Amino acid sequence: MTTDRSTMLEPSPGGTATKDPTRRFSWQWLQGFAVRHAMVVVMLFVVAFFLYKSARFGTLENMTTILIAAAPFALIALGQTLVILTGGIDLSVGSVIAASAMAAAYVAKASDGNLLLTVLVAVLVGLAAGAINGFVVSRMNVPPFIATLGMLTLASGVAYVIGGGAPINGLPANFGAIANTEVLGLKIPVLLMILAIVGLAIIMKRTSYGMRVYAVGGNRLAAEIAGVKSKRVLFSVYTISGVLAGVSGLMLASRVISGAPNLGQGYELDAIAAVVIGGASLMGGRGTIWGTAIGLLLIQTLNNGLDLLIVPSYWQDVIKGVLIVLAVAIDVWAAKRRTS
Amino acid sequence: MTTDRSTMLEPSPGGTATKDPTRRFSWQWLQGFAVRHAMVVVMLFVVAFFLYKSARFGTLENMTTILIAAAPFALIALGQTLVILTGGIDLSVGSVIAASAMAAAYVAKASDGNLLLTVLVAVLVGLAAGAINGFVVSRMNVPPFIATLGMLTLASGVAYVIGGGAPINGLPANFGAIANTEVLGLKIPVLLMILAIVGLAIIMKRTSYGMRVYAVGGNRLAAEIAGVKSKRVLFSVYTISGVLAGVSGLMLASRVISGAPNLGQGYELDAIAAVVIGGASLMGGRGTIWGTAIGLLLIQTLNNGLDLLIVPSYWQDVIKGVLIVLAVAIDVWAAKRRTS
Amino acid sequence: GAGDTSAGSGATDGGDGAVTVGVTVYDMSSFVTQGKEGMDAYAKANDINMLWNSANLDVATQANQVDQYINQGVDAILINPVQADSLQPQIAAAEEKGIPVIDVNSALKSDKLAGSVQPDDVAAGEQEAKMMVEALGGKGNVVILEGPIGGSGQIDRGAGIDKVLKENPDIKVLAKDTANWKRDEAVNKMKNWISAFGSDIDGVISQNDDMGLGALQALNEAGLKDVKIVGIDGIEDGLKAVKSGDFIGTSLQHGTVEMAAGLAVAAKLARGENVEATPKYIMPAITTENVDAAMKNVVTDREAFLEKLPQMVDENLQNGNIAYEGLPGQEQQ
Amino acid sequence: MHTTHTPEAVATAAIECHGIRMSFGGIPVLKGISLVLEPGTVTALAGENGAGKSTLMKIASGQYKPDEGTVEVRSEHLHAGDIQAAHRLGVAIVPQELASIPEMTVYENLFVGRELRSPVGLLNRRAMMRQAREFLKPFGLEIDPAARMGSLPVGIRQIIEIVKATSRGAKVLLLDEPTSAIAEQEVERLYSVVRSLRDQGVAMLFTTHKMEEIRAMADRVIVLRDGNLVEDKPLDQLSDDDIVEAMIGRELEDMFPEIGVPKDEVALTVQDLVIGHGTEPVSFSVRRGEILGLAGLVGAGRTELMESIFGMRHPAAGSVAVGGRKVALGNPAAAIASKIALVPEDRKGAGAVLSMSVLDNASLPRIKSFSNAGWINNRKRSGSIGDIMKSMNLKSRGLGQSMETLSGGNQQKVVFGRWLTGPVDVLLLDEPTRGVDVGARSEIYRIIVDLAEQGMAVVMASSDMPEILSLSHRALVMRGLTVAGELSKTELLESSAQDKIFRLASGLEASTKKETENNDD
Ligand SMILES: Nc1ncnc2c1ncn2[C@@H]1O[C@H](COP(=O)(O)OP(=O)(O)OP(=O)(O)O)[C@@H](O)[C@H]1O
Ligand SMILES: Nc1ncnc2c1ncn2[C@@H]1O[C@H](COP(=O)(O)OP(=O)(O)OP(=O)(O)O)[C@@H](O)[C@H]1O
Ligand SMILES: [Mg+2]
Ligand SMILES: [Mg+2]
Repeated sequence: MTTDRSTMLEPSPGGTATKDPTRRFSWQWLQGFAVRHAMVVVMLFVVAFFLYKSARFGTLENMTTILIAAAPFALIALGQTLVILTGGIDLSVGSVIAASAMAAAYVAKASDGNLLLTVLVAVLVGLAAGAINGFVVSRMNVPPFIATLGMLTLASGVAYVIGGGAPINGLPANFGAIANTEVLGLKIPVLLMILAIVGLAIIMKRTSYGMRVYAVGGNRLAAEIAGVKSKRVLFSVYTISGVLAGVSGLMLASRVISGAPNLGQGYELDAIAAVVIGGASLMGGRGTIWGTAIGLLLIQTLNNGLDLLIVPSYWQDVIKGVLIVLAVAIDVWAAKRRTS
Repeated sequence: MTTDRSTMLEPSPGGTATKDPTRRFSWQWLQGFAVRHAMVVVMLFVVAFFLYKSARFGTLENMTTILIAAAPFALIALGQTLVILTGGIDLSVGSVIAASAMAAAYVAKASDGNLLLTVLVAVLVGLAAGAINGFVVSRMNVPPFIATLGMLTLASGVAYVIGGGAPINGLPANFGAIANTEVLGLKIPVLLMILAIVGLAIIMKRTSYGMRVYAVGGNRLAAEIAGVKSKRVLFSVYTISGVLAGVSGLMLASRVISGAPNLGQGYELDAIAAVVIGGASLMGGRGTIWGTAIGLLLIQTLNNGLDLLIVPSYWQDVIKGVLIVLAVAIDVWAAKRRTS
Repeated sequence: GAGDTSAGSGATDGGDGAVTVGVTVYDMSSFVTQGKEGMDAYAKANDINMLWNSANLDVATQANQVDQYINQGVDAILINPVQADSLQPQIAAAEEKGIPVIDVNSALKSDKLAGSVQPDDVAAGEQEAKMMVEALGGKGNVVILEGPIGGSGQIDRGAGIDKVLKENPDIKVLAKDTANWKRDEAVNKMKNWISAFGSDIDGVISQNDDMGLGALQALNEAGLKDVKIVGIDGIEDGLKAVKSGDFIGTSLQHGTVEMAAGLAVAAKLARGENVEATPKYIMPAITTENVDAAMKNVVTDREAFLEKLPQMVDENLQNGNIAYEGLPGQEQQ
Repeated sequence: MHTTHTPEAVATAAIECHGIRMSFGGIPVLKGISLVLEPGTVTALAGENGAGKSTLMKIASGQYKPDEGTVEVRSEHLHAGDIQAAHRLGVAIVPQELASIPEMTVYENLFVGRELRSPVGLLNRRAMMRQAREFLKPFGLEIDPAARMGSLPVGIRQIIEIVKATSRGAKVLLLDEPTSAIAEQEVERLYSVVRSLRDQGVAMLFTTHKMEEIRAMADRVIVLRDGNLVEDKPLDQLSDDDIVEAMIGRELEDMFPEIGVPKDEVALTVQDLVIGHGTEPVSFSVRRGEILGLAGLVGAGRTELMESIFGMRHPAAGSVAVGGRKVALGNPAAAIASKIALVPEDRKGAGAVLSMSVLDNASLPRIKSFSNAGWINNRKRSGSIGDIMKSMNLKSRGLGQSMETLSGGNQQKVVFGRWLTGPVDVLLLDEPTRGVDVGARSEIYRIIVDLAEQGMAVVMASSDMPEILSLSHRALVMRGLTVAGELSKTELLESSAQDKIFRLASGLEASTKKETENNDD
């Protein structure tokens, strides 16, 4: 009970599941924001502070820097959102990133620069990892925490095995094209991030699939009595999370044109944090894609801004730790206010 | 719902909270084991395998080696068990270890070798961190995941700040005495581990405090209606977890007579894994100290045994990942069997 | 940390003689922390405005920090890489903007680098292996503690060790695995190996001092005396161990000196002065003979050392041996 | 609005509420309620679903903080919204939505917060179990106090909740629909417990939607309507119709509509279904248009039978067929596909997804029909859901309201109504009117009868005797997870019917088939 942001006595602060989805989309969108209002306000304060402190912060270059930095996180955080909505958790994304990055690098080198094949392999690695997670959770009823923790160690092991313990270097230059090409003035990762956010937001709000995800997370038994095939739903969310992690790994590797077996280490915590900052409940059933997007942006803005101000990394940790807790505390407080 | 080990309509497999506790203690103890039977069997298989594979595994020296390695994990895993029983989670233990280790090292050096002061400081650091977690969770209603994730970054930041970014070297030799002294033929950390396990097992099963922890985790509203001060209970479990992490950090630092700011990194996941392997539900209300002890032993035995067989660390990851998932899968399967 | 903010805008008004160098390091390790002291000293003495960020061992973060420096238009970028041979696109981007990029401590293979200040890790690996072979009289069983698998340190130092051990077939490697540079991991790893091999272990070749010290602790716990241990880095406790005879020796990788040299090269390139752009840092072997002197420079007599550092660094760059810090048995050439 | 508010009442009052106002999201729920309960009195709190009964009780027990108004317990001010304070002042409550701790044992549930300790300070579990047995005795429950709460049926859990509240020596006892899930026999026992507590000077306030319970227990009736206190009189000054009229603001024509004539075509066939371990197989069939009643004591297995038919649990043996076509067992989706619908007994646990909106909950089972290629057609959806919910006259702030903020009875309406947006051949109802107010109940009866008329086969498990007697064409009496006997329509109309059912249910009378061993686990 305790991790549920809305205390059991008050109606939930957000989660479109509890909102009236019959309104027009644009309105819903605004609404989704209004629900997260407190967090958006916090966000604005942070931005204002950095704008005031550093002339560089507001520049277009820096904005794009933030977005590029955010992209790989966004992908896994989005997948994570679906998983968390079902009341689960996916700890494996970090090392699935590593595995897919190494696989991609390996293939790119072997096929010297067959991008299509490279992309395909990276996605497949993610798909496989996600599917295994999904199977173990939905069919073998292993608690998600353990299932994905197992995959965390397994995938990172695989990443090392692929490179025989070493990173894969000396990759064909065109491997960098995947993440560093611009389409419509946006780097591919950024483009993917935007597509993923918008796409998933629509799916979660407007399709029966999205509704089933919320239902399974809200009350699995009730969902099954209502005819929802909860095992399938569970399987699907882990698979989606895996695929997105695969893509994320590809982007990371391509961006620095090298595959490292320790790539993405610990990313899972940041991703989950983004989701929870976004107002999702780890008990499942509550949360939104937009919330996650905000949470993500907050974390990335802090990383970037504090770097710009040349705050020593360990002071950055202290500040980030405190700020994130404060932000959520304010949001919780506001949520209570909203209900009365 | 999904992390609940029992399936929709079958009564849950275990957690002695659900068993008849009026029997004799020894019997209860056996019973606790019987409940985890499947996991114990798995454990026995693992041990048997290593015994067969390596003549050295069974030696007394090696057993003590395993216990010494297990001790610092045991302390945080036990604290974690209480937190998880309330439906929470404590991600901060890893970096609280680092913070207390650095603080202890710093004081030991400054006071050159005033052990009493050193121990005091280490414990206080843990206490403070835990109390803050407890306050933020119970009073500010911040989801435990975020509250303790914040503390994770904060405490690790503090650890670096204490050492000005560097590890603390050149400590007085007697600093090592804390962890390396033998009492009744047991190294102090091992002794502490045993005391903590037995002590907490008794507290959780035989005192009203333990019962209230289970109650708050099982249904917070119900507990409150019954007059349980749930906020206090929540506060207490995080504080306990913090103190144990503080002690754990002290032991780790003292054993190698140095303070490293990255000490204990990622320990939290292993600790939580031990608890969940032990049969606890992350939704709260179900789990036992003995279960955690078994889960812990399983992990540590794997670490030790695979090293004995000189398995490369990244293969160890793969094997451990798969084995842990399998172990739990078997336990889940057995749980179903038991109930029908 | 708000005190540092002036540096942020300093990027822009880095007027007349002053140059702004953006530095990104892989993590705040003890090596890097030492290094920062040296760099600060050198920067102060040479009117260099240093922007400092740590990537916390995440290559993507480092890429972001390089991007940020490019956006800020710094005069030079000094990278202590998270990962060898990464960041090619970022280096290229910097080069396009005419910002010289220099890597220090671990290599970024790219033809667009303006300079490179590297330690010879292979040589260091050879050096410690040789010490061990000597100490064991060319015959015996050793275990090897490695850095994080895949890190350039582990790979290069490992290569050096392997090379020497190949030449000495009577030295048998019983086991070899990573303890991730960490003491606490090394203790348990070593304890487990002691369980496996007992007193068959004659020596421990550790790729850094911390892990060596962990092994030492494990050996003490197991009551195993006269097992030879050798490390690399020359951190305080490592030097102490050499002095007390617990270590047969170590190799001094003095971050203070090496990274100050890196900053020096970066600044000189930014100022367009001519300088040897790719000097090598050859780690001096530390044994009972010169351990006291090393101890002075690294720990006990720090202030005095930092005093004379800036000048020494410039001299070293002219004379060729950038590792020179006046230890017995070190020549400037 | 008038209250019996006299000086000496204040002096002796066990609990007083003054001008309680409460609103949620701007919508007023309580518009200034004042009431006084004297020690040793039992007051019935009547009102339609959504009238504000539970909200009032939650305020009195410190769960909610009212916008305005104060609560005084034995002339001590109750710090608003402070559960612990209320508890200290001796206010105990049995919430409408059961607040049991499923992972803990029965006796732990009973004693948590006031554990019995041995002199050493350690828990004295044996003593707690002994006392637990004592507490349960008046209700005639022979359950093992060490049984896991979550493994017990709702009815039993509710009784235990009552025991928990009544055994605490509370001075003020709030019972929010304490009888919604328990059958007559247990209710009888509740009456006696309530009387003895009254004699001990406990002030009790209880809500119910059953007139006979008000008659049996209360000496005073308070009626809420739309957040206003519209009636407050001693019971003997009120007739049933007065109360009903006060509640729903209009006269209620007779409760039970005429039931139609079943068609010949068999809709549901249950063959040798074994729902327990080694229990007698169950076989019966229901024709289109027929309403089959399921009677029995708590734990008789009615719920399990329905769950087995609907695929929520795997029966040990047997088969289920709809219109002659076999239904895959253990698979709710398959059951739904073959046009079976279930309104479960445990609304909170199995019926509703509380975190979702009314609209989502109501459209979940038939979401396919409201979407093309996965895309939800919201106009169509809210259209037909809106109509259904109107026909059930649901009290809510629009279809967007979160299910968890709906009043208990209104939740039930949603869980029932959601099936009616599509074709249903077999309708399984487990305690269909549980927690539904009289007005709505008669509507639901009418709906059930209409649906039967339209050709649905209805199976209705109920602990409400009148429901069984006057609404079903046939009734099966269950006991020990199997059928103990059957009553035809004519038998049901006999005056002895009720007695016969009870005798079958409690095993006093050998069934038409051979006696089945009573269940224990
Ligand atoms: N937490 C809440 N948030 C918003 N609205 C609420 C909340 N709790 C109750 N309500 C609304 O207040 C009104 C009264 O609810 P309440 O539960 O008191 O009714 P009730 O008299 O108990 O009905 P029932 O007989 O069905 O239990 C209902 O319309 C309900 O929707
Ligand atoms: N007195 C009891 N003691 C222990 N367990 C019981 C008891 N009564 C019922 N149960 C459990 O509940 C099961 C049947 O409960 P179920 O709810 O299906 O019966 P029911 O007739 O539907 O009761 P209700 O009247 O609440 O609907 C039994 O098989 C048993 O497992
Ligand atoms: Mg109510
Ligand atoms: Mg039932």
